[in-house]
Amino acid sequence: MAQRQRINLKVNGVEYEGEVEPRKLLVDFLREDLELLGTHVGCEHGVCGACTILLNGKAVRSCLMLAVQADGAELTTIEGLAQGAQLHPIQEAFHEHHGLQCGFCTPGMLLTSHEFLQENPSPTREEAKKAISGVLCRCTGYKQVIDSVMAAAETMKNE
Amino acid sequence: MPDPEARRWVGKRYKRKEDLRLLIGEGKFVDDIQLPKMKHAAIIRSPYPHALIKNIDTTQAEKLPGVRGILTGQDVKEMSKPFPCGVPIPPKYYSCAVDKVRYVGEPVAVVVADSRYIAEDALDLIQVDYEPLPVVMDIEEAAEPDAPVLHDNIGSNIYSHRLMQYGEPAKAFEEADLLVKGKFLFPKYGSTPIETYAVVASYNPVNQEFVIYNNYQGPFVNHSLVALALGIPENKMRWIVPTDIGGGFGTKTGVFPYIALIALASKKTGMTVKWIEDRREHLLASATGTDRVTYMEAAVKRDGTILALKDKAMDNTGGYIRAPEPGCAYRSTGNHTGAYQIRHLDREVMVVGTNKCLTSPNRGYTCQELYFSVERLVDMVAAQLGMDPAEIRFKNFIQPDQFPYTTATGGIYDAGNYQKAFQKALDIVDYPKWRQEQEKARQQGRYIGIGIATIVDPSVTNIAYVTTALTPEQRAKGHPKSGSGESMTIKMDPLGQVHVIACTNPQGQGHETVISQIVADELGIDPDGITVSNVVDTHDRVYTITTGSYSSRFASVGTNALVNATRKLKDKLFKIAAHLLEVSPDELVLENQKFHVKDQPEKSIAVRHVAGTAHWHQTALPEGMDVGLFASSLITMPTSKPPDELDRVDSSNTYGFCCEVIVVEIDPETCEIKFHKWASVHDSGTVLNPMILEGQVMGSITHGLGGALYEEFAYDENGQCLTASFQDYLCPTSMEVPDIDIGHVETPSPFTALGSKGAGEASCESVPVAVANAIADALAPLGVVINELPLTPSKIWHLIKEAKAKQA
Amino acid sequence: MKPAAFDYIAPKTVEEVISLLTTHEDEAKILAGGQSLMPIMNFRLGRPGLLIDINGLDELDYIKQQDDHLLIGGLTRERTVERSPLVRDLCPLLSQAISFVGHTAIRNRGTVGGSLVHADPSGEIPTAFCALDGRVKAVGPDGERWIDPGEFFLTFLTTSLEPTELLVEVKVPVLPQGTGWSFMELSRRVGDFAIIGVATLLFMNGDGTCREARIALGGVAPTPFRAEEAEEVLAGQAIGEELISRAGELAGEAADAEDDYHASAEYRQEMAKIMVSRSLRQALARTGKGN
Amino acid sequence: MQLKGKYEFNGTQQQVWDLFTNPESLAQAMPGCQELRETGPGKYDALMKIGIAAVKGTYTGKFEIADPDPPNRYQLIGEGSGSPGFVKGTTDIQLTGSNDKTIVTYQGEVQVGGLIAGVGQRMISGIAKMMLNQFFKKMKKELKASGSAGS
Repeated sequence: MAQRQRINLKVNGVEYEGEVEPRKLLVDFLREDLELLGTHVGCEHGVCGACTILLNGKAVRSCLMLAVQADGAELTTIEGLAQGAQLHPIQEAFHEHHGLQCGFCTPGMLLTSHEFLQENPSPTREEAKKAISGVLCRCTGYKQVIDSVMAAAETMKNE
Repeated sequence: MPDPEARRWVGKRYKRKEDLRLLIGEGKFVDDIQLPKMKHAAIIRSPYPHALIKNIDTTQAEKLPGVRGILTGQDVKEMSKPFPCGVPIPPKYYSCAVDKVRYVGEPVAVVVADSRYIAEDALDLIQVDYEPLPVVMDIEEAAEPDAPVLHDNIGSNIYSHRLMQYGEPAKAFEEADLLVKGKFLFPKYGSTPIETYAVVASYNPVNQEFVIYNNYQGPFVNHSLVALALGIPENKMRWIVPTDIGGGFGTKTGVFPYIALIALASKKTGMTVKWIEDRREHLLASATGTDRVTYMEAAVKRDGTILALKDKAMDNTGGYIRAPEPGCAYRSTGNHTGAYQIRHLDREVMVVGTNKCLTSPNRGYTCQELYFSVERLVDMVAAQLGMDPAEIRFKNFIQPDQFPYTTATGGIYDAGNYQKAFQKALDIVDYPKWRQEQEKARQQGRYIGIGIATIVDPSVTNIAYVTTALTPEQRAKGHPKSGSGESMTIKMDPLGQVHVIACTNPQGQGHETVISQIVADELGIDPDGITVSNVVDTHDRVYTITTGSYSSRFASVGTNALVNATRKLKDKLFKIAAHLLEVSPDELVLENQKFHVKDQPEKSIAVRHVAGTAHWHQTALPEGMDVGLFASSLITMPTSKPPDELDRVDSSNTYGFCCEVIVVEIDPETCEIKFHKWASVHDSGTVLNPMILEGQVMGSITHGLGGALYEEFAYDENGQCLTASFQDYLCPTSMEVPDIDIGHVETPSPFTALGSKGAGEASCESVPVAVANAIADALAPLGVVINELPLTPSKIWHLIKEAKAKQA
Repeated sequence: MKPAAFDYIAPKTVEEVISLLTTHEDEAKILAGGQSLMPIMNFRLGRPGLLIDINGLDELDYIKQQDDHLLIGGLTRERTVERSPLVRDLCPLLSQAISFVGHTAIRNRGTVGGSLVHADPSGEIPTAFCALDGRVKAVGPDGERWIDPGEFFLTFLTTSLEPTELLVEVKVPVLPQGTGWSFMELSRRVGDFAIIGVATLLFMNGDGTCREARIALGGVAPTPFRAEEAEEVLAGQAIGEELISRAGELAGEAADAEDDYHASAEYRQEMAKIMVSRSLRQALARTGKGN
Repeated sequence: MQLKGKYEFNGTQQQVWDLFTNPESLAQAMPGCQELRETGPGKYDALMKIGIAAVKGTYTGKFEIADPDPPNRYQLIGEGSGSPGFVKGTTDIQLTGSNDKTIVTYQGEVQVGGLIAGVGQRMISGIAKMMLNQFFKKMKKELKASGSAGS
């Protein structure tokens, strides 16, 4: 009940154990308890998409989930995309095509694109545009973000 | 200026260095800062737009376990002073409401607790008794003598009021064949960066020093203002802005009152206090652009020549006025007449207060307000003369051979070829073809419209402009202000590697990358090897009062400082090399990281040996030369002078050009808007990095589109903000942004080292009016008057309905 | 924006849920997908004393066909239903309607049952459900019951579900071959709440006339509703432009829209006419009988 | 926000007037009214528990039956506040009877402020109307219950 609850979860392949108050939002747990600061808080009501992470492979808003709900789950955050010094093809594409400016919405953009390209490896530009429409960006005007997603699709296909 | 052909890196699509931390979640934003003893603040805010605070009872909240202290308005009044502001009688603006609230969301008290969760629990336990007062929400009503007064010490709601005359407007209006006038309403809209305001403050009671991490857009003038408000020496307040800011667009200049507020919370509670603004707080009470009412009239010759403008513009800075306001009303003085040869201007400026949220610059800083009236009016003039809106613009443009061109209001336009850029935009959309399409469409009862805006985009603010808020007489009494300086430092380490120290704290504009490109060209080295540190730290950075990222300063004055510093360093390298080779510097050539004597390649010394000598063998340097290898430059733009006695001022120091040509179609049933074609052509001088420039342009187009169709801070008649969530304040998503053809014309600026100037704000100034012009053009046959934004389908539907009713 | 404190429990069976609801009636709130509830709690508009998280009830996550109906577990994610080939083939109106709900990340978490129970008058799923004459199965202390079409939505954010009941299953019909269907909406931005949403169905006779028409509107009344008079003018008719615009008129008159900041009541009223006509045209085209 | 409406009651104007000025029946009909205390002639303090979806709140408020003109009209002035925000309003209540039917019309101005106004604007006017409907429906029941009604 209201007292803290133990949770076990895997984030970016690493097992974590934590104890949380039921009301603690998942995004706050990731940032404060696990010190995974790559996931950003933008609106806390599920509109901006900056806090989007992968929950068992599915993109979700980590501001609209409680940490206790992640018990037993496998999460991927932006810290989990690159393999050491090797950027993920989606990260490479965002770098190559200037898919980010201030970088604050970028974690949400990357993970949203990641799920999208898993489901739809050869998207049309319009599909890619729709796919990222759940993440607000005030810097880029989205064109170069869409360029990046399309380029990532290309490289990932040829891998 | 080095021969552009010689440039290896400037102008190239060089990938960003910043990405390599941001892409892996290793950016450093204020919210990422964890410090010992760090507690968390939450702010209780007024639910009333205008009310007396009768009592604040914090006893229950103080008892809540985990609460470390509470700061109220009374504390703030005792611990600080009101912020200074450049108007004749500033309101008593503290970082927190003292005895009266003047807008919904105004801070009333701050709770410091072990977690943000507990702090918010405590807010629920604080009892505030308010006595509601009558509200004033309308700009024009606020200026009426019988309006409820917000600030007794001012006695009215008019913060600033000036009449200005340039040239001989009265005479011009007599000579006119035709007078065309309109009233234009620009909405309250803003920047809403995805990262909200953030402050982490700690106070050391022993040395009485504040260390404050924040995401303010520079030291700029506000570091001094906050020190004055806190009543401390400026050097006892250290501001640190980490490497990354999650977007700014002007709004983050509004962080400063919270810097003071959280600093006081730290001082009172003895804790290090972190405050991260939440989205509701941001939408209610951070800062927005000003809403503006403009009455503008043009005196026109039958051939389409615009002789003069007469206008009255009323800005609304909300419940208080604070720096950099009243800049809203004066910032665009130098470019008031836009891209046109208009020599006479009769101008009335008023800045008023209502019970709305406070203001700050918003990408384009009131040029969108200015051009919404100027460019709408130009279209109205064309319509009355039966002239094509493109033709009338060509007719009135400043000519290429007139640059540098001094405007009637004192702006010194550095360079441009407006005809060339505009023609390019018209060609991209195939303007004549769409005029024909429009004719056909009209016969089928379809609404196709073509919208045009051709505007001048000012960059690099001259701080002097704000003193035009005072009369020449008042100015003569006070201390003059002028300048737009920026600072850069470059050093070469003992092994010959280059590091640049900047203080421009960008919010995503890629300065680290562009700095590397520029230095690489100047020194003939590889940009990958150059490192840049670009954070604000008021204790260990060298900066000027104007330092920061706002008014698109970097590409102009920032690059000037950088090139200047780099050339100083290069000069020193030449001197040392020459000394070591026992020749004179002008006998040396720098090639492939080696200095050699002209025509004697064997007589050479490697750059790294020169660097090594400067550090390791200091007595080997020429007599009297400083040891080590570094150079700084702090320079201003030479045209950055105070206003003259006729209120003429070069309010910005470089001026780009931007034009939009937009083809829309309005669904006659639902009034939804579809974009058929859109060309956006820009001249921001020399292009430093086309990839980054495209990003800046697309960003400002999208921000402008938001203002045109989606974004507004809406209030009901009782002063409640209706758009305090992202469900109601609508930022464009990817789906709202149509395909846009971007074009560039490069007219290098003679005032900057590389010919470059600001670029990232232009379309935010031109798009709102261009879209409005397109919609007005589409609905012209119905006689619909378009003079407000945002143009929602519901609004357009009602406008059409009313127009049809009138026609019938 | 952090939720107020609450007790939390994540039961594993429907029975547990019911007994918890029965003992904590007033204070308890069911947490399903949370895409509406969590924002309300983060804003501290809602402060339930006990949160009953049903995300562990895997038994309620399914889509299956039973004769001429589809049975969808109350906890089935919107995205699962949207992408289900079964639903796309047999009840495409529902997949189509769901595709308008928020954005992918919202639909990945949001549930069909949750959306119905939240009963947002502009909700896409409630509007489609209304056109489909869908039924829901509720389980309460006295066992289970089916709630009939037209009896589920009472008013704004209010259903006929008892505080002690849990929605466990949603039942929608399989649409016969040749049924015309359409879901359309107007919203400020893609993914926003509908200013108006319209779901239409045309069940056809062999001779190409319309056997039965269903027209549901969302966002223009306290609940989604059926424009019955409009449906009646189409029933039994060979549908043409004239009937379509007549039906639009009648549907518009049946609407009872409110003003909000985004659109006036008058505009919504007018859009009801237009969107219903457009939706009927699309539905008719899908019957293959359109002209 | 402007609110107005019209309801027909099966009762004489006097009966309906008595009903609309009787604190007990008002308390019964007011959505979520927990208690109603008379603090002076025609002045009342109220405690209301209102829950719509997850938005549950307890509101304390006061209302007043001002310048009554029995049995024709009075002004209902009320305000209430709770954690979701505050409500203030003034409504003219007009009664026009013809034999044993009485039309009650109301016309008023309601202000909603605070949290709910900023993040809930989309549904405020609708929900306000809904609650008024509930109120008048209950009042009709009250009239029946009081057994005084003609029907």
